[in-house]
Amino acid sequence: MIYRVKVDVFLKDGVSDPEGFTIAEAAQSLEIAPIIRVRSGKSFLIELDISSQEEALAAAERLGRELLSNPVIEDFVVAESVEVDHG
Amino acid sequence: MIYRVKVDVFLKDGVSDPEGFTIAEAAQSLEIAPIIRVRSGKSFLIELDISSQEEALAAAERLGRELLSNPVIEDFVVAESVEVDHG
Amino acid sequence: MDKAVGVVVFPGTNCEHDVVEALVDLGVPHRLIWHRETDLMDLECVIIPGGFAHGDYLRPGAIAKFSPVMKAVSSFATSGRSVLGICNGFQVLTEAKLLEGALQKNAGLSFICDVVECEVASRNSPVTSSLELGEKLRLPINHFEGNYTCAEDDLKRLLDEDRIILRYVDNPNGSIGDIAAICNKDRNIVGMMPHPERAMSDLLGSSSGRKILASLLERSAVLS
Amino acid sequence: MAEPLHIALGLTDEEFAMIRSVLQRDPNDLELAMYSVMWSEHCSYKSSRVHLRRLPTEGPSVIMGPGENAGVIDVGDGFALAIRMESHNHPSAIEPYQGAATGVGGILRDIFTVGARPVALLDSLWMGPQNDPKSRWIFKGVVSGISGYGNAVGVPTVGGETHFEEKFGYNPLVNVAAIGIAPKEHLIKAAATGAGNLVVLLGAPTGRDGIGGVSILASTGFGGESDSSKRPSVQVGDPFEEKKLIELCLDLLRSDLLVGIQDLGGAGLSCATSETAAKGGSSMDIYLDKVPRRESCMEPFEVMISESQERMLAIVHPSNLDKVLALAEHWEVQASVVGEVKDPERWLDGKVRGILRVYDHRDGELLAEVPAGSLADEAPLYDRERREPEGWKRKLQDAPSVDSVTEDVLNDLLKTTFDPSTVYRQYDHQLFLNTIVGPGEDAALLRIGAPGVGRVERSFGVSVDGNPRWCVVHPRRGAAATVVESVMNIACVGAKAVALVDCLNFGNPTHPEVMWQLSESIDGVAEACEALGVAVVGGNVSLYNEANGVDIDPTPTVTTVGLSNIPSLPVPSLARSSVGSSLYLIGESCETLSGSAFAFDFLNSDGGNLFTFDYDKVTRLRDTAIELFEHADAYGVETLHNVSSGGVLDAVREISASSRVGCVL
Repeated sequence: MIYRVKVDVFLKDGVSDPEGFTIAEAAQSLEIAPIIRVRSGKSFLIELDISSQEEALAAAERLGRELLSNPVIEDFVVAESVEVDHG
Repeated sequence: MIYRVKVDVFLKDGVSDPEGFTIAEAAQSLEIAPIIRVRSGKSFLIELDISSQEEALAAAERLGRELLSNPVIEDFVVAESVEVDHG
Repeated sequence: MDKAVGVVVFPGTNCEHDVVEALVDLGVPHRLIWHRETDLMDLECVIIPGGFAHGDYLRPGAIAKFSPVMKAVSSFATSGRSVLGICNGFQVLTEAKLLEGALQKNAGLSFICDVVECEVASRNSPVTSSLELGEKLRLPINHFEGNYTCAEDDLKRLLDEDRIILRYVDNPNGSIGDIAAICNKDRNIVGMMPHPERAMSDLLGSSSGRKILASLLERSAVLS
Repeated sequence: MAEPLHIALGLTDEEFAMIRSVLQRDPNDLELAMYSVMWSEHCSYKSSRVHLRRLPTEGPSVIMGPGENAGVIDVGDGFALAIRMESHNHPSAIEPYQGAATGVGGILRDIFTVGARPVALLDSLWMGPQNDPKSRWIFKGVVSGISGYGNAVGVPTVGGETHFEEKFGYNPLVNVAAIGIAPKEHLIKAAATGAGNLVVLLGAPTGRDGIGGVSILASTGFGGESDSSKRPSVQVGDPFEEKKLIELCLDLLRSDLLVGIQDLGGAGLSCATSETAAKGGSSMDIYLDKVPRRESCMEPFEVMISESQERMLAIVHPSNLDKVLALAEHWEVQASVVGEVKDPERWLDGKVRGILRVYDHRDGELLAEVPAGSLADEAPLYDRERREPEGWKRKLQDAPSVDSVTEDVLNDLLKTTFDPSTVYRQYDHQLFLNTIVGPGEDAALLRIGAPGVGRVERSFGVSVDGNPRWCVVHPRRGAAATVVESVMNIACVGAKAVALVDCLNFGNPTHPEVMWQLSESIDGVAEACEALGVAVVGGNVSLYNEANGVDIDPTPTVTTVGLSNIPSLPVPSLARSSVGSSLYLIGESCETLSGSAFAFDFLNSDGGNLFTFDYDKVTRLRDTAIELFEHADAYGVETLHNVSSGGVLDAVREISASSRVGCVL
């Protein structure tokens, strides 16, 4: 079966985020709403050929730790895992 | 009040995603699970000083459309909106 | 003839001085335009040079499009005068919707600084009017996001309306249709990824850029 | 009983006693933190300074030498050239992208802090073998960090070198050099003079970047619970902020609004405040509440030793403050007055000297009171024990010989393993329209000129060089050979060497063999520099390069610069050799294979004694190369290439590859 997992990767708290800072200033200048803070990160949608939800989550966990994030400055979270049928 | 909204930005279907392709190859080589496809994207956590959930979602929608995504090649989705108290 | 060429500067732009040196070399008066300025009416033509406006954060040109100068550039263009966006300038023009399409990461996912061969794909533009169709030019490129892309129907329109100005002979970055430069419908706004200002003398590797800038400036009746 | 705080902070008992005698009391935690970073090896050079004194630093064109933020030489017509080199080895091993990126950011700040517009970057990379995944990850990260930061900040990377060896897998080396051009009247020193002048912090807000070992104070010191936000974080570079900072600082200098300026590097505010005060012979008050912060509830020691990037400390006369703040606003850079310069005062020892005082806010609580010079200049200097390695003399007799080679190794020798263009193609090496000879050649040749400075119809050659194998065989002769190599490289682009900066990458100084290597290498650099009339105008020492007890090979690297004319076309290049041309070998070959790539790679031998030089012959060879380059057309010279590691075979292979021609020897 095919599962689609979503892994979000963000800079650890305390690690300087110049991109987030610059985007916050730009967002503020649009005067849509008072911006307090912006944190910029990456997100990955991964389709896996795997047999169960648990295994999909476990695989996403390993991919997040070993490939998708740099543990020195980034944290990751497995945001979702959904079964997808390629009918 | 302070709300934290999350906006995810992904390349439109059909738009070439060399980054996603390269990550898929790397993920495959780790032999964690058979990888079918990887789509790479961006994610933004934005803290807004705003009075209600609806307004927070509306602001996130505008930020996504006017700033955070390039409609020519990207779609965005307001993934979540959570009240945050800076106690 | 004291009409000057305006060279736009955003925080993070870094090729403005090279463009100025090229203009001085061609004997053309110029003026640097800070991104907060809005009065361009005294200018004959506007160049948006290369660099990393706002550090290329979020997307190259994504933030620059909100600078006050861009409204002025837009109205300047509607007056029919020429606007040339070089590299980061081309990215800013697409983000500001003054040109179709978008510039994505290079196919090889790495920055490229090199001299490549381009060929003139249309003579009907401010930058190629004094060149030959198919003429080969050796032009420096210097970018991470030079992979031009656009929707199928946009590509079709670019082809039908002869608005692809320069093509790469040996595509370095995956651009659709080997596109290196395009112009808008009214043919007065040009976006190009190669750097003509870096090709002004054989001592530095190529003088092909001289023809492009001279053509733009003749077209703007600045070069007396 | 837990170890005393000063030991945990890396200070010895004797050093702690010295501090107590200066303060005539126990230092409080903030003072201890400041001393621990200012008296660290990295900031004080305490294990190497006694030897560095033997380097020749004088020269007819030298304007600023070691001790200043950058070396500066006079290049004529009212222009000066600033040059500096730094290592970022340890940060790059932890986070390769940011380690290399902040290395570029830091070296650039040393250039524009003396008033020069940065015009060129070079990098010297020593990586582990690329079949090892970790070494591959480090190498990829380092190159993208240099490319990402250097390209975005708008300074061309015009040259460098990359080497792969087993030992560097455990401890990679990332040395970065930068060069700037300034009108001589814009040059400025980093001194805080004039009581009443204001101390203005320019640039990025302060966070907990790079606090490292001293962070233990957070848990033991002020009783604050150490939650995750307290953890020290890796320094992150922001090339966009640095680009704005460069334009602001050069604008402030053009408008003559500064009394002095210093960049914030290692030890952050503690270093910038104590060094400028000590240099200016002034006292200085700092008000911590005025320092813009990026994190909440930062403790005083965190603010004073944070190594957040892209920050400068400027000394401004009060009458100029409004103009400075207006320019900062124009260039969209944060500027805040964080202190004031005061007159020197009589200290407890009766001497009149500059005192650094840190308050939580103006007229608030005094948090630290220390003589500025004690922090900045009076770290104890050590002449650590040196010892020639066991059996070294015996190894000198054990010369490698080819007799043991039986099968035909020529094909292996010709196997090219690494194409440097895959690296330098990622660097903008064209910006500012100065690059006549770019990366991929023996050296870079750039026109002298820069935006906002103007242009002179002359050029300078620059090259960064190192060869640890030579130094493994014989540290002194190896270091001398490294200088000769660099001088010959720039001669191949028509430049006569006048100055160099060095980066001394060595192991643990408490190992006597390492101190012997360092001392010998310094003597080797001194010997070659004196013989060839090259002044050492600055340098950096990086020690403790080791992993699980194994020290790296001694790796002194140098960046050499020399002046030249604008060459006429066509300019000689590795890529211009044409079919039918003949190859000439100029100069004499030496008999020994000792220290050669062949000896190390094929004979697995680091024995034998290294070649030495007849410096008169070196000078004549250098001048011959300069003559051939400058009048290449007249002599019919298409290519001029320096034979170095890999010998004639490698030199010919490089020409053949670049010119896409065959060669018959």
